[in-house]
Amino acid sequence: MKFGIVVFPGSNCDRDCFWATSNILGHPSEFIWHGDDRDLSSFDILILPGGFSYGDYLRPGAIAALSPLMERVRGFAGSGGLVLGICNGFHVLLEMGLLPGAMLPNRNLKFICRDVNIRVENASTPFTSKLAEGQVISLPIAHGLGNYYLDQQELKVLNREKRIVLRYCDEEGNIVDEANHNGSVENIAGVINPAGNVFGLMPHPERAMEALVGPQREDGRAFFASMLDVFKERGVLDAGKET
Amino acid sequence: MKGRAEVRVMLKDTVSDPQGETLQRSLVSKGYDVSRVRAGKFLQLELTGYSREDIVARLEEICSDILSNPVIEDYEYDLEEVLE
Amino acid sequence: MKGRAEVRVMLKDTVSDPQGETLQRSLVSKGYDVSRVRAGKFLQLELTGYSREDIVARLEEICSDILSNPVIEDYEYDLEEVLE
Amino acid sequence: MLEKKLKALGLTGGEYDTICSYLGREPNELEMALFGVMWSEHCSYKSSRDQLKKLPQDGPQVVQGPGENAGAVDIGDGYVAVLKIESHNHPSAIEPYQGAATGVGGIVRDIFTMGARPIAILNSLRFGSLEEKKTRQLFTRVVKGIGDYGNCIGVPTVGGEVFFSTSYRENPLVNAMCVGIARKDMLVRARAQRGESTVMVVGARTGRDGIQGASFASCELTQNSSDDRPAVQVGDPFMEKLLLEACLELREKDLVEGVQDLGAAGLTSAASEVASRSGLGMEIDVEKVPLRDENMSAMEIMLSESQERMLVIPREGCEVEVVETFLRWGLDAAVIGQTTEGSDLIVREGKTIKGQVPVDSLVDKAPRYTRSAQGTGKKQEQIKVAEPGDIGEVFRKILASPNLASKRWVYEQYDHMVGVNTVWGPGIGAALLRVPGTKRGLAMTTDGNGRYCFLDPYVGGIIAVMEAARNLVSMGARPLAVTDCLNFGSPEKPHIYWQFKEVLRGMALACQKLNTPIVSGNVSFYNETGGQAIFPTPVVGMIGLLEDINQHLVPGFQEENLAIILLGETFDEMGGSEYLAFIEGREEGKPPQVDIAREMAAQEAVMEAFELGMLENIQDLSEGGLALALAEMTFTAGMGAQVELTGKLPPHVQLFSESQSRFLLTCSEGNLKQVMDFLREKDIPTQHLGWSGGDSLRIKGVLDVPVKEMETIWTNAMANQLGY
Ligand SMILES: Nc1ncnc2c1ncn2[C@@H]1O[C@H](COP(=O)(O)OP(=O)(O)O)[C@@H](O)[C@H]1O
Ligand SMILES: [Mg+2]
Repeated sequence: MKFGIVVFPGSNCDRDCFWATSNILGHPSEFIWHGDDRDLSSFDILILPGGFSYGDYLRPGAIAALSPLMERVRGFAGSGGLVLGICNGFHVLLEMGLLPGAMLPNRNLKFICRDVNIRVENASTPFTSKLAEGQVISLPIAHGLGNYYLDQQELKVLNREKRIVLRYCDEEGNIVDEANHNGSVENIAGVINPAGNVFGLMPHPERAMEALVGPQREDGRAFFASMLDVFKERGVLDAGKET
Repeated sequence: MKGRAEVRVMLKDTVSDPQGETLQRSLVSKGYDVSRVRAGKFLQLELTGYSREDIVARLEEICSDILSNPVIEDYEYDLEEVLE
Repeated sequence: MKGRAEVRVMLKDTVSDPQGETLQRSLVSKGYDVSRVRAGKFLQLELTGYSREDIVARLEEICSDILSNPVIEDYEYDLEEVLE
Repeated sequence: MLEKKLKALGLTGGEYDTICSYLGREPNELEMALFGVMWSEHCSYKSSRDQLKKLPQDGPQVVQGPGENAGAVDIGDGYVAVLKIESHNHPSAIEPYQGAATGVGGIVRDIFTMGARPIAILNSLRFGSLEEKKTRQLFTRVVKGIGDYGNCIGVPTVGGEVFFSTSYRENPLVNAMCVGIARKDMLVRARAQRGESTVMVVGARTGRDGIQGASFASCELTQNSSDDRPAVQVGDPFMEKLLLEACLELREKDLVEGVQDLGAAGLTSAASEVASRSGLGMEIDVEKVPLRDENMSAMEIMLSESQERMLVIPREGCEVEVVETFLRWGLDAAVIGQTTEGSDLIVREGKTIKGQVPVDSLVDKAPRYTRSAQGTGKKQEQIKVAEPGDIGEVFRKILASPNLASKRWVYEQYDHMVGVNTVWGPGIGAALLRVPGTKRGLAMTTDGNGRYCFLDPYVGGIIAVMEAARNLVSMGARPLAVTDCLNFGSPEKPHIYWQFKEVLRGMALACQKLNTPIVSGNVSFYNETGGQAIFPTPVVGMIGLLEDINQHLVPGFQEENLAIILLGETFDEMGGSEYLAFIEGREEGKPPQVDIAREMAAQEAVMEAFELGMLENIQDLSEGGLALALAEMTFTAGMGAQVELTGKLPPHVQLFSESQSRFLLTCSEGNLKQVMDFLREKDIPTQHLGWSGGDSLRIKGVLDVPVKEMETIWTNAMANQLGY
């Protein structure tokens, strides 16, 4: 069970992701430099971390999407590997076209850093199987461009295929405009690809792994536990070691 | 040949524009009769190629692959030759 | 009269442009022969006034007070009439 | 002719004569410019150096005191905390967004220059009244500038303060502090170890921006300041992030002798200070400096303040590896010169020597002035404030005072969690971070009430330090060390210089008593416009240690039936209070006084009670007094309290007086007697005020306000003025 964490020059949640997968969960983890054109077959899960890959100049993720390693990532995803894009990593996946849609500036035009409520819309993905549909969890967000856009046509498709995985909600789980911190279409906070192995989300599960830091709850762990479950089922991972 | 291009990247008409809308509202609140604002990017590039066609071909690539995101944006450009 | 203005806001030449420089370097690393990039803003406005002169006067105000930061930026614009 | 030139460089005729005597000849233009910037107030501390020496700078915990890019103190387990604060007041007044952004960039460089990984940024802001549109715009841009820069480089902005007073209308203050962590045995100093060491510059290319910024920061802002200002620098946080990672990698691989960032006075200052610290000479060839603008003169290259550049001195034989490391991070490193066994700074343009001056004449032998100091002689009056008609109304009103209201509007624009070490971010007394790799916690805060200092600079200086310490104690942390930023008007005016000396005298005494040496800092003079100076404003950045991070307390009432205890004595001290300023529109009177012995006893008692595990909450009392402290404690969990004011003073005084050396403590009902006995035994005045619980704050016979209502007022006050 090995995590690969892709490092772009301006990534800044790469170390946090490493801390989560390696120090907290105890799984082998390795940084992968974006400029290396290397074979990824030794990895089981790839994480594209948050940050400001190229200062977010021009558009977040735009320049990173063209990094040499990204074609390898595309191949990894194409052959069914799990790819998780968090915040800026989500931007990169959007820019690569691995996930649909694009990001606009938050509707209040400000960077927003706070803990928010998220409703789980689809708990049958490899990233959310440890959660329950309709469950309300708490995760931090920290972004200036998280206003998710998708045209109506595609939105229909995503809804039909249950590919909207997370939505911003209020404490009771209602999808209301006041809880739509950045103005995303239909309060969308995370989406998945048709094959169900590439997942992007704006909130930061890696910041919600320990009660000591971040929100009091450790809701971020469920995402990692879900991914590890996939490998447990496949028999790759011995059952005692998942969290 | 060396060319100087001016690229304008605009949000598609169908995409809402939080920046433009905020600007429009604040202009109206300051008393200006502004009915619509759309915000985009403006980029000046100096680039070299074998010929004008060559430069245009590269510029098209640069604009569509990097400078704009086709999901939400359109672009247009002017190219003029730089005499050295 | 109703007018449509296209405003281009650019960093002054003496001011460094990290965004443009970063873009330039990454374009070069992708194999494009680009020697210089300057990044700016592009804005489209629809505004109404008594006359062309009136609109121009307001546009000047808007550009210098709101759309650009005169300490580091210059602006230019085109204005055309919108027939309704 | 000469006179005009000297004026442009900020040099006096007398200083010019000194330069001639140091050189044994007249300086050429370049040399004069070198002296101009190095002898500016900003670089030479010529008016403040003698005074700063009076601050306590030593202690067993000090690993690096003032004199390097940042101070460093031992935090155990083989680690040091590296800290420094700096002002970017003038640039932020001219171009708020970039000025504030580059301020953050500069202070963060000071930290990683030392080989420390930055783990936190704090920011201390002073602005005019938010009623004014101009202030709202400035403030909004400054906050965005700080946020965008820190967010991009991935260093959390975990705390700070904001204070509004018309005194800062024309001269806003923007101070930024950074804290980093390094292995004690891995600190990098800004010095070379031998002659003929290679000197490299790396990072952004050098342009015409910010030429003479140091001199600009050393004079008063005038109406024309927008015309003669240096070209504004645009921050490049992405470049900074690359530099940060590359420099830390060099340290990790032990490839460098010394690193120095390029800040005010650019290459001139970096080169001469490294040479001076190393006791060596240095040669710089300006032709080798990578340029952004064409046709730059030697002088422009030496004076440019282009941001995001570092001077790097590789270890012998490691030059190639250093360059390769930078290249991998996408950075160009250029060899621009070398150290020499001589004692001169030599500036070449290829083969031609453009200037040659003794290093010590630029640095150590820069002029020092003992300015004359003259107090106003005016004694501030004790203020009696009439009882308000409806104290509940007044209380609701003051909750919305921008100085007391929640700063959420500000800190939500800052990523305060990145790095996953933030145990408590902004929003409470002090920030608390886990020290990565240890079980300790590091608490940090900035404090300094300019209004108190204006009314009584000596007492204000003491309070600035003591309040910072109280904030740390409220996190269960023992104060460890201080970095300070001293923001004042023109030192050439006797009453300003008197303020400066008095504030310093107070700070020095407080730091000495607390055993919190000042290990780094910054002085910003000439914060005045049209002869009108700002309030004298020291900003104290203090860090403290919590031995076991898992022992940290949770702020605010989390449970019902906690006993609420007021520790310390409340006096009729409404002078200088926020009540007086906000409700009555007066910034005057005798500010609260401090009895240092009582203050120390109070802090020590709270620490001991905490360490004995008797307490549930610790909350310090500061601006807004008991009323605000109680209100803030109800917000975290939305839980109210019932209390009774048992003191003899009128209720509004008990609620809003800003008497010092006070805390609110809570403990379980079972522990109440024990806590009270413990404090009484130490002879500390203590009152049991009441209990937590319910959904309103009820002060018997005085007011009863629902928590929801208070919280709405308090939380939204800033956004209501500034827009959401
Ligand atoms: N500019 C700022 N940036 C970040 N946090 C801030 C800022 N101003 C205030 N805060 C936070 O708001 C809280 C209240 O600040 P303040 O009223 O100064 O606290 P105290 O009176 O306890 O020192 C603190 O946690 C502080 O860190
Ligand atoms: Mg304070």
